[in-house]
Amino acid sequence: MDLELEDLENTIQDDDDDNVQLTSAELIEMMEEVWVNEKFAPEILPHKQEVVDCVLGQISYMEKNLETLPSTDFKKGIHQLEVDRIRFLVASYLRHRLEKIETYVLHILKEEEQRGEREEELYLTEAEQQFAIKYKQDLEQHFENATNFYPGLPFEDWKSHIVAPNMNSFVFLKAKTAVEGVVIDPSRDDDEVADLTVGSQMILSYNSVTDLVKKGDVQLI
Amino acid sequence: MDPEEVEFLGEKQLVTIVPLTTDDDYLKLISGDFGPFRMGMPVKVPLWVAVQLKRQKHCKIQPPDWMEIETLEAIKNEEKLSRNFTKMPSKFYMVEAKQILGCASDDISRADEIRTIIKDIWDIRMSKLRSSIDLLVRNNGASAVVTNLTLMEINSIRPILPHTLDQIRRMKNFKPFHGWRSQDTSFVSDSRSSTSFHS
Amino acid sequence: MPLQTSYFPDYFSVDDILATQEKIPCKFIQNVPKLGKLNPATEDPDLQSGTVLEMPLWLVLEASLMRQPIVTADLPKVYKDAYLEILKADPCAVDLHKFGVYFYELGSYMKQFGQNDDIAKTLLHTFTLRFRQIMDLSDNVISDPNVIQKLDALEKSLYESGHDAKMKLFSWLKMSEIPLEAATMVTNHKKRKRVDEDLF
Amino acid sequence: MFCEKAHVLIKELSRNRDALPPYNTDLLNEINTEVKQLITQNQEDAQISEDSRVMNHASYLPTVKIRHAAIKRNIRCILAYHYNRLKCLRNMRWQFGSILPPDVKSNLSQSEIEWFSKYSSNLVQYMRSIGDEGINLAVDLKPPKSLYIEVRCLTDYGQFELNDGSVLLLKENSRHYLPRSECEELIRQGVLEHVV
Repeated sequence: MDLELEDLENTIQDDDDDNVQLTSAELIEMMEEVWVNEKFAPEILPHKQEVVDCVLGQISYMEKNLETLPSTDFKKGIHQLEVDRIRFLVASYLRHRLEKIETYVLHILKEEEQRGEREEELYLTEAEQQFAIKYKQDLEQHFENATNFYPGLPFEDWKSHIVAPNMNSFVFLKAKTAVEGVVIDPSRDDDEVADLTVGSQMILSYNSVTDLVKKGDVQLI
Repeated sequence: MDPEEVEFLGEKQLVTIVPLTTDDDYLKLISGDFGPFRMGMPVKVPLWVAVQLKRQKHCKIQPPDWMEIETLEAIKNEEKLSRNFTKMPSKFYMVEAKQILGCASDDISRADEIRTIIKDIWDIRMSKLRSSIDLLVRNNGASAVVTNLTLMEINSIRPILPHTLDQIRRMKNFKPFHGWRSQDTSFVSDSRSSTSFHS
Repeated sequence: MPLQTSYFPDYFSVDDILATQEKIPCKFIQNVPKLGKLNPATEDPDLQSGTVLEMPLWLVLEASLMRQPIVTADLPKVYKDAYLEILKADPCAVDLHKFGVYFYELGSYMKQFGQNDDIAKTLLHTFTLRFRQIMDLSDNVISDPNVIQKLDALEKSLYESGHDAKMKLFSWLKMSEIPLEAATMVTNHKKRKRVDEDLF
Repeated sequence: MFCEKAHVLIKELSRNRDALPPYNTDLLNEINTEVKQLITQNQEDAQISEDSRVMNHASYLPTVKIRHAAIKRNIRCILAYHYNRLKCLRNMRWQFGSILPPDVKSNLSQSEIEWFSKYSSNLVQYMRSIGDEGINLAVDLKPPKSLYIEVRCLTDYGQFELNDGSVLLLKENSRHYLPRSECEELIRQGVLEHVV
């Protein structure tokens, strides 16, 4: 009857932030935020592989434990449903990323390469990077097949008009920390600014808060 | 975002249940520990757990404090009188109302009346929302504070409001996606570009 | 699951290609030998300077926005003062679809032809005043197809995404559980199959 | 006028935003022919234009420029046609799975069939790499509400084995109470219908 969850390490190490200790509840909370941010940000966000891996680890640990639980226990169904809920969260998050990778493949690979050159943090996981490269190759091959009726045809116009996300898309957000002087429309000269108090919600252009989203100061909603 | 996804986020809200059986073990979910479950002793669990237990007749659900006629009438009146949006007692009031009234109306007195008032509050807020949006769009607004809106309300104006503001912005600073002008120069300087197709 | 973005044209955008296919009047200011066939009104093998023709926007853009323009563009009549006045007076009463399927998009391109910004202002004015109508329309569960027909392509896409969200909310409010559904492509596929079979 | 066939091609796309009509080989061939002609004509005239600069004759430059614009436009339409069909095909991978119904497949070009199978294996490879044991992203499309759901069978599907080893017979109009996770794919494929 006992689920032996005592053995489950209820804290997970996050080696990014100087060994911040997270409870599994906080981890799931974080996964939810990561999911919603990815859902609403027009661009692909820096990957959260550590979070995903931890969450998946929790799921398989739980599933293993569940095998030992008799199906007469009313708790078993609840545990299973929770596992399904969390799996949905992860799958949906990864699907959103794949879709952006496919849609903006050239743009994303180019930016990723530049980040590499500048030795900045990369946005794609290794597996996503591989997927993206393969996707680009297959697309190019298909285009080549479509235009090889005339050798040397200048069909590369599409590469000088790369499909890129609209960074000015409007988004809803909630401030997690107080931020002063958010420039409402960075692409224009008027310096209209907004101050965000903790918990306040706004709609504005994603461009105004790109960095704040990545830093975690604001949460897209 | 689909309403079910908003609901998904709202289902982690804690609600109080009264177990009908006793089980001294904690329910140790990945998202937290809940329990113990002692017959007749109120205990807080996530909404989605409460709904499962209620369906299996393991508990009664105690409605949240605000889910009560007088409180709701007061909220409704204030919402009617106020020009701005008032703060709702729960940021997922619609999700909680739908789920709790949906599966546990036998645990709640005057459930039908409660349902009606909540729907009234929602309708008042929606019509206010539409007027504010219209004003924002007419003023070609570039931002708006929506602090007291709940997630389901925000979601109800998505994507139409963000998309409309996107388009207003595009119309203000229209740049065709093609860089027509720059293309020309390269062409003129190389009148043979069309002859150099052969690889 | 699809990425929900508002209209933002790119190289592959079907709507941008269709919008730039709209014809606009222009005048040739250079002789263009051998291309007389562009002018259906003449047998002349060459296109003479001074010829006035209607050509698709994409070609006019290419031929006018260069150092030595081949053509100068003129405004289609719906972007001229008389029509703009109608829009300024009561934008909500106008059948915009009749003004042009891609009225806003085409109008935005018209800015390229160095006119004053009256067109731009009128487009924005029209769009923002007609917004309420589009929002209300998308909020109805059943909408009047006659009204929808009076929208331009951009308005229609806004209406559709708004209406789609409304329908989802509506069924969420109504139902205790949202059913899992067959993939839309699967149902479309089945429908088509049935249509095909009916032919025999 | 130039590019009229290309325009027809794009209108065909526009009419079928969520479907894949037969790959329009004939129309594409006609467009390809137009492009080839334009290129040939331009090569001739660009040469003359070059010579005439010296001899001060009427210039073919405007002619060449206009034809060049038409070539680019045709290519844009050809690529947009292929690109948007791929997007549709991609959605089919997510909805039908890796095996397409034969009548969908018969509407595809050889290159599209090849692309589909490459996309499919790229996707599978990616999904396998996630976590320790991989994760199937084509299921769990909606937030789960309950473990079991009631379904009605829409066709005579035959035997269906559940994870616990039990086997049941899916007959047209039969009703079953099944684990949601195990019948989600059959629902998406239109074999079962979720009864609410």
